[in-house]
Amino acid sequence: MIEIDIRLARAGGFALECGFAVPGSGVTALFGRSGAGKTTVIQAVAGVVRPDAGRIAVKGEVFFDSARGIDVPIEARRTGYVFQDARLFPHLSVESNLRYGERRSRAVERPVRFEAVVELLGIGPLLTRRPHTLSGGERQRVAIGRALLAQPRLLLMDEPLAALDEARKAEILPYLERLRDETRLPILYVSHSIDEVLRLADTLVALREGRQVAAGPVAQVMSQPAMLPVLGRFDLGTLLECVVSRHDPAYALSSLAFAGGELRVPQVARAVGEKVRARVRARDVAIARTRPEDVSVSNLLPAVVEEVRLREGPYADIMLRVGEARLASMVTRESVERLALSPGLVVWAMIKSVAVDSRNPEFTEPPQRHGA
Amino acid sequence: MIEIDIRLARAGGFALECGFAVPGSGVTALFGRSGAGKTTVIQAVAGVVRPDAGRIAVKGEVFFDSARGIDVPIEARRTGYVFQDARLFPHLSVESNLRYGERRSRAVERPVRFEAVVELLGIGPLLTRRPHTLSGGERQRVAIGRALLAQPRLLLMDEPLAALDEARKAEILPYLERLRDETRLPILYVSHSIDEVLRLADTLVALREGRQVAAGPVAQVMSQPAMLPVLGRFDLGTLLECVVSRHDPAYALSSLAFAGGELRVPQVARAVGEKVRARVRARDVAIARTRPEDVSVSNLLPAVVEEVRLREGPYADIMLRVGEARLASMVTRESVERLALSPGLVVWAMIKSVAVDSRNPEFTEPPQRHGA
Amino acid sequence: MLTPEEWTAVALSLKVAFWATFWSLPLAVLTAWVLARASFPGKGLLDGLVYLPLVLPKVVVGYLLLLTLGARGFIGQYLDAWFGIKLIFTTAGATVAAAVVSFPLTVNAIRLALEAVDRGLETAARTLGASRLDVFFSVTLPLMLPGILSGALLAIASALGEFGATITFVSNVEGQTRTIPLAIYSATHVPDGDAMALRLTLVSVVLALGSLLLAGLVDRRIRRMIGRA
Amino acid sequence: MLTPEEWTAVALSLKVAFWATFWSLPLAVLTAWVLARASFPGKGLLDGLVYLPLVLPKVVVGYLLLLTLGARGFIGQYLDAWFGIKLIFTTAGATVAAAVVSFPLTVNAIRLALEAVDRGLETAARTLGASRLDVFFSVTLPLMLPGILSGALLAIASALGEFGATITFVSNVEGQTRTIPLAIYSATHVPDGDAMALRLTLVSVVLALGSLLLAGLVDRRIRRMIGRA
Amino acid sequence: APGALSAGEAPGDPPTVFAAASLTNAFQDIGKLYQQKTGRPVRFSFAASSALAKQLEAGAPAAIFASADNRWMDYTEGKDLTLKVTRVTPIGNSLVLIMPADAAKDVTIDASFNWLAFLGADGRIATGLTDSVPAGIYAKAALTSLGAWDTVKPRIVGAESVRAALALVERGEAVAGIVYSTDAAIARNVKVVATFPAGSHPPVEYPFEIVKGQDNPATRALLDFLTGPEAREVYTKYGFAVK
Ligand SMILES: Nc1ncnc2c1ncn2[C@@H]1O[C@H](COP(=O)(O)OP(=O)(O)OP(=O)(O)O)[C@@H](O)[C@H]1O
Ligand SMILES: Nc1ncnc2c1ncn2[C@@H]1O[C@H](COP(=O)(O)OP(=O)(O)OP(=O)(O)O)[C@@H](O)[C@H]1O
Ligand SMILES: [Mg+2]
Ligand SMILES: [Mg+2]
Repeated sequence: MIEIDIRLARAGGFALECGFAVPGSGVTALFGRSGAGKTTVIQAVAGVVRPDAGRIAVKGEVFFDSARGIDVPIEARRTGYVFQDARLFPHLSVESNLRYGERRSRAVERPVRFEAVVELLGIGPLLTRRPHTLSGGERQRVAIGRALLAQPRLLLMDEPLAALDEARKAEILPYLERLRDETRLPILYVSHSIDEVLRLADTLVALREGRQVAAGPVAQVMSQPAMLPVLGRFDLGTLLECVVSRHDPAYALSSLAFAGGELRVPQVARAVGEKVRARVRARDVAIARTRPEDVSVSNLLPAVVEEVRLREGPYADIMLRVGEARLASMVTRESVERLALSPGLVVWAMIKSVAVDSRNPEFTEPPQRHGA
Repeated sequence: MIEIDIRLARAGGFALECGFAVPGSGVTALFGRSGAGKTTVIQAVAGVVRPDAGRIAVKGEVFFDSARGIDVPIEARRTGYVFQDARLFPHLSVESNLRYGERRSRAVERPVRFEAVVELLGIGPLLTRRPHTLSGGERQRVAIGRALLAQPRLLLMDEPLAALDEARKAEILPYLERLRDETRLPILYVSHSIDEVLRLADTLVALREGRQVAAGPVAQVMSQPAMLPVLGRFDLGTLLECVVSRHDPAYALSSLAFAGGELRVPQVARAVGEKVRARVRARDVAIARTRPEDVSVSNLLPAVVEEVRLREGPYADIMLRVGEARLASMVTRESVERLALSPGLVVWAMIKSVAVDSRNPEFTEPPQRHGA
Repeated sequence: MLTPEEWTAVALSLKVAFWATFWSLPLAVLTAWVLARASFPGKGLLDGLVYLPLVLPKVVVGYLLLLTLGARGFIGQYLDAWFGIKLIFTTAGATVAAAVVSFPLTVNAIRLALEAVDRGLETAARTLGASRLDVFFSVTLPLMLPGILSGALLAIASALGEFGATITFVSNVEGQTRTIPLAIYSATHVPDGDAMALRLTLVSVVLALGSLLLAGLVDRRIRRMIGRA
Repeated sequence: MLTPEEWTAVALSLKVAFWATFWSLPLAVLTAWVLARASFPGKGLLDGLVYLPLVLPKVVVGYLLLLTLGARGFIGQYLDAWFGIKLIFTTAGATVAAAVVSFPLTVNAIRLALEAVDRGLETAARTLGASRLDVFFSVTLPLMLPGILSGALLAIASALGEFGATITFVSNVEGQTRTIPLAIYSATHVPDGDAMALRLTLVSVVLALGSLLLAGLVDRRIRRMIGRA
Repeated sequence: APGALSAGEAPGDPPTVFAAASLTNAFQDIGKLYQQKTGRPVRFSFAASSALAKQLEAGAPAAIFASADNRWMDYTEGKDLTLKVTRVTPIGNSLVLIMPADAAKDVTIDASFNWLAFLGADGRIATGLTDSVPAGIYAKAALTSLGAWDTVKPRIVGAESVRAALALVERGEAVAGIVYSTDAAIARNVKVVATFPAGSHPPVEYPFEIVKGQDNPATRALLDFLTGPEAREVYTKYGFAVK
């Protein structure tokens, strides 16, 4: 359990006030616009800034408690902090940078291996170089490696992937997922990218101008109306809790059962019967009045229109009920009229693509809330 | 015309060699993985690093020419450089940072207005603050404003939007587009995000380990096979040159005519008859054997299958011919079998969403190639 | 508390220390810049020359000043003939002596500060259209301010304590060149001078602490200004 | 070239300058750190105390050393009684005098370097599990090296040139405390000593240039090491 | 400061007397008497005779040079800086052996005096630098003529000035000191335990001369006053041997 309940005012007028408790393993995403206070929260957990009041505890260990006068020194917290700016030591080679935290960790507790990290981050050829000769992305990769090798009991990542290309991101994310799952390392993750958040996070804390807008399991938070101003319109979607029901190796597809039926998705690395989470973006859901025949779209589900919300601009939000589940769809207003969509209408939902997250299902249990 | 033809070797073994000529207005994207040499190219244009040999000329003015011994000093080049790290002056307030370059520009040539930039970047409340009190994203916004206000004759942007949230990005991009169109300011733009590149760029230069993989108009480069290892699979798509044919204000939609018919898209801010460019991602194109009736998908176009490429994993690439135009589609292998897709088959292309770029069409003319 | 004679010495010391620092500072900044940033043949020599007044006994420095800037000195004679500037016996001469002795300290402090300035910021300024000179004044110099302040403080302190070069160069003339250290020297040659020596020593201490206090205040303000607080 | 007596003075000067710097450097680093980073009541006083040897005439500094560290001094008597350490009239005493006089310069140089160290890097080191002390030795100190070198150079230079405090505290005992400046001083006080004074001055100059050259080499190597070249 | 640079020796300025530091107190008193009597002020510069001589050589515009020993006066004369014809030697000094008051025991210095027994196991004897400070030079001469130089030499500590040597004896850091009787007279906590025989060293003399180019009635008057009866009284008061 990671419990954070802090207040902090900065010169310049910014005030942070947030309180949440998230599971002590898995990934918690801090999400919010530029200047919302994400870095400030991370800094408070690391001990780099001291809150005016409040309490911070990670897995039962109290890092900070203004009431009891506790303020554990930074180095004793062992939070592997990946800074927004890489902060590599200029006087050390890349290798010595990587080893810096490793040397200072207890030898018996080294689940993260040097070779594995170097291999993963593709920094082998850079080991003898000095930080000032690295490119922006190379620097950030070394910083990630350095934090991992410090064998932290908590990982704090402040937009660690922003400077990386898509391909590199796609390589690092699964490693972080594996780390999260295998070492049960809790991760506090700051990101602007809702895709990254949804892919990685179990728990989501949304900040807006220093205030906590929402906090809780990703699926739950994403459907809260308070999130609308935080998320961009195109990022709206639905999260479906599913169980792997079948694999189809010939086509490299898997079937997932959920409350509204079954989804065909690219093969997932989970055994049949395991829980997974699927995300369907509203813009990827089209609606048909009659069942379209012979279309390439694999997922066609019978649905009932529950609500039609016309918006400014060309779009409308349609809420569909698919079996027991709800599904959001985004279509043009023109289509609403053409298809005469209205609540109660029976339609077909065409789901063009599905993002599946093979997270360890035990992390999806709702955490207890605490504080504000 | 921006002509770049340079060679440069760095200590640690990295060697850059690239030569391209791109139009003297519009946006040229430098695309490539971390460490590919993008920043190095930008630095050479700014005069921050000196190539070992070669030539750099912008709009006929030679910045560097090793053969003729020309090396124009940095400040005389007037390249508004937005650094990968913001590099704000710590001793100046945000406002003074913004004014720094403005003061040093000729008063008669100030198309970029202070108030407009402040408004656009949402940095009004920060004007009296010191850089060290800003968040990462705030810092980057100020850096962008500072470069713009220097009234540059060329804008160099090194991953300027990586630290910004989607909403902020969505606000700044159109402004950069407007700037590009109104002031005819050429922009060299480094980015990892193919979406950003496609949205902004007219011309694309792809780098890979210091070598130039491809250079030319975006549409042309994107379809080159050499680009496959540079682009991720999900980012494949088709660019269509269109002409605005009709506006439909009631639904906030516009119609675009292209070689293969007409597309319905969210309203574009261009007059009827003007050229625009539309991008259709392969994953947004579904295929139907018979015309689906009553579906929310607005764009249904008759097409002929030209080519079917099965790939590893669940997917297949389908090349369609729509009238005179070609359109890429990505479907599952299962769908290929189910629909028995094969070259020559007459089908319907269902285009769920279209990204339209309202670029000034005259920039799309192919630039003359030069050098390597 | 202090006798008029002592007040004269204190006032003179302050005057000498202030003007010595005032005049040598710009040159020190320039020298530090050249040593830190430029590279040219003979730079090592310049470097050595700058540190010379530190490494030589002050009496020798004073003697060398006498040889060059005295009324018969090979520069001094022209100073007098052409500009009417007389240094020997004068407060101006004491100021020169103090400036020369404190110069290496000032240069060194400023140079360290200069080397700590992030050159990336200077590059950024140039891309914004600032010439090298402009960059120096608008970016480098402000960022060096704490170092310059520190250099000025050292200069003032060492000017306040300067004895050997002054007495050798411009002698020990009351009201003109008899600064606190010279007055202390004289006091030790007078019966009952011990009390006077002690008093003047205390004045020195107070002056030192005062200027440090002042420097601390200014320093904090500067650091806040340049965002390093 | 030099008389044996002069060689003795040169050797002694080098010995004194080296040991004075060697012993005072760690204390100077500590003091600089305390002044730059710690905050406690009475810090202003410590600050003042550190700069005092600079602001006082060196002869007064020597006299104060005599009062405190002389065989009858209120600390010196115990040094002798308890540890058998005799400072007065000995090379050890000359070393102490040189160290005290150069201390403010060393501290100042190191302090400037310390203040230029990016505290973000120190924070980063602590998040990686390094204690404050560990951070100091593994991050702060290496990044300060150019400043420490510069401080050491100043210390050596000023120790080579130190005269007033040395002669007042430990006087001139041949082979024990007679450093180059004392020899020069004597030479300038003999009507025909100019030649000797000049020779010794040249030796000083050579020593100064030599140590600067050496420092320059080391400095460049350090800077390359810490990636600031 | 423009002010700082323009200060100089204007025609109306009082005459400057260059005087050895050991004359400080006597000359200051005499200067006051002179001003009382004539209404004309005098300016003094007190420093080591050597420094003053070098300054004269460099063109310092002084009127009178009062040296603490003949060597530097000979030096300025030799360089044609001061006027030999104006030389006067109104005062001298004697060389004495002093000890801290609390440890003082009277002794007699002659060729048979046992210096080592007097100084004890590791006792030191303080004086001026034996090759540059006049008192030290005289001490060396005296010890040499007494045949004690070689034995005493390792025990000698040479101070930068007689005053500094005095301080070492006052503080008890040195067992004894060799200084001028005038210095011993103004010091507290020290006692003169013996006077060096007059013949053991060259006479300690303070020659005064007028600086070349300054030989005018006003300077002459001042020099006369410095050797006149009022001055002699002051010299006596400070322990100088008036000739
Ligand atoms: N000063 C230098 N000395 C030696 N090698 C350098 C130096 N600067 C950069 N390099 C190397 O040159 C290569 C290209 O660097 P560059 O900064 O241009 O990459 P980039 O494409 O901008 O990457 P990124 O997206 O990570 O910022 C990298 O491999 C980098 O390690
Ligand atoms: N040292 C400081 N003094 C005053 N205000 C500060 C300081 N540091 C940050 N702030 C302000 O606090 C607010 C939150 O900053 P924070 O760095 O936590 O934002 P963020 O959510 O990480 O933003 P970004 O995504 O842009 O990095 C911002 O408005 C910022 O200007
Ligand atoms: Mg942040
Ligand atoms: Mg880069």
